Amino acid sequence: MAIEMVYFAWVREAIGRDGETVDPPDDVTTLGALVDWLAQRGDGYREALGDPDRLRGAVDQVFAPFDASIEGVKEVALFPPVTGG
Amino acid sequence: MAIEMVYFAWVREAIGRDGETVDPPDDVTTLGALVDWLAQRGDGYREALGDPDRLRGAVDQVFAPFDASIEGVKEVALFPPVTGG
Amino acid sequence: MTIEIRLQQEQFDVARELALLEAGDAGAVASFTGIVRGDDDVEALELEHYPGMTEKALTALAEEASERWAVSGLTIVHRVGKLQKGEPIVFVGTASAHRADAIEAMHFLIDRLKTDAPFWKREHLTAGGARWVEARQADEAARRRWM
Amino acid sequence: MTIEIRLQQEQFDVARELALLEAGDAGAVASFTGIVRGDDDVEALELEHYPGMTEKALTALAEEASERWAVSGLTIVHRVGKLQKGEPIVFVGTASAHRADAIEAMHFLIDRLKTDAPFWKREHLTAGGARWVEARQADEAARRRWM
Repeated sequence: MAIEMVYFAWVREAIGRDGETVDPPDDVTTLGALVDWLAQRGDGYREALGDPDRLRGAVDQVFAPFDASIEGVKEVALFPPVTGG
Repeated sequence: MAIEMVYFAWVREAIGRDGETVDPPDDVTTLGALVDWLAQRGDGYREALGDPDRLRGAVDQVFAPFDASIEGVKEVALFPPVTGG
Repeated sequence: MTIEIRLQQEQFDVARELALLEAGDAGAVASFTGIVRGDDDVEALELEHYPGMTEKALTALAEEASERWAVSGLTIVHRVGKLQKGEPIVFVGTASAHRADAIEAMHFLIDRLKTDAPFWKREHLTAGGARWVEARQADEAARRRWM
Repeated sequence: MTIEIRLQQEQFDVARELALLEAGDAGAVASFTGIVRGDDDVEALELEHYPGMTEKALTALAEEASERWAVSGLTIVHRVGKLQKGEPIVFVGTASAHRADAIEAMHFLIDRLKTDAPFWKREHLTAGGARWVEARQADEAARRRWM
């Protein structure tokens, strides 16, 4: 199942791109599992995604915890805690 | 001891003037006693001052309860509960 | 710390009041504007006040707010005299480095102004005549929140 | 009930936003304006956001506020892109027949906007380079007040 990934702030900078299409294996069914799977891709990914405490996510443009299901979703975003306002 | 009285809103309207100088007897030592003494002056005063629940006061331009002393004060104001803002 | 307190008959300019508060490098500016409302039978509002005491009472509230919250600017503008429906009647603005201080100080000021400043409203009726506005129990309850 | 939500790079006009809220015969208008601050070593601020999600997140907050408080108007304007120190960055305004509803809905919106809308701030330094602003524990604590 193809998922559109989007990255923001220093997550985007560490990975070196603002998004990509990924196709995780079938046993990757939650946001947290997706993060772990992506973190294995190499240095930039590990730096961006290695510390879940500093990481937040959204599934189909709604904030989601790491145990949220990603089955059937189209877009997943990863980013630092927000700092707007 | 002469006291400058000032009246506002419907207290002023009922009494028919916005202020006056009064000289209460020596045993009138509190704001409440002053109100009672003034209320005996006639119809307009009784209408304005007869119901303490609807009346508020200030002594020398500071809100004051009816048991506040008026000994040595210069200005006493009587008015309805405030409705600004 | 800048405290600005004004009583005036003429309309005030909210944008100008806010610009003054924003100019202080505060980070957070909160404001409240009260606007003349009234039932359909009301044509205009008249504000009576206690000259001499009013500014003192407002200054005392502003000083209490500046002791309770970390604010760098406080503005209170209150109109007096005859006002038409839809016109602004009161403006309270605060500036602070912290948004909670700005918002709470503003909330305190408008709540306490309702119960602790000598203003009286009279409604002029479309059918002629006028009536004094009654004080509201809810305002007294709001006041107690800050005790 | 009017909800106005905008993301924009250009400066906004607080007076215009307030005038729109005041025009609704609401009686009470509350507002918050956030202004770009920064330590002496900061030259400018840059706001990144999540196009597509940001307006949805702000709309969800506005709808929650309109369910919890009796408001007749809600406005949120948030700037994105590069901003200079002293410039306004965010405006939240509310209109209501009741001042407590206007003030609390405004306070809720700015608190929740800080934690529940996808914006990220980067500080451009006078000495060159830039750093991402860290999220504040105090913002998370402020969020819990509304749970």
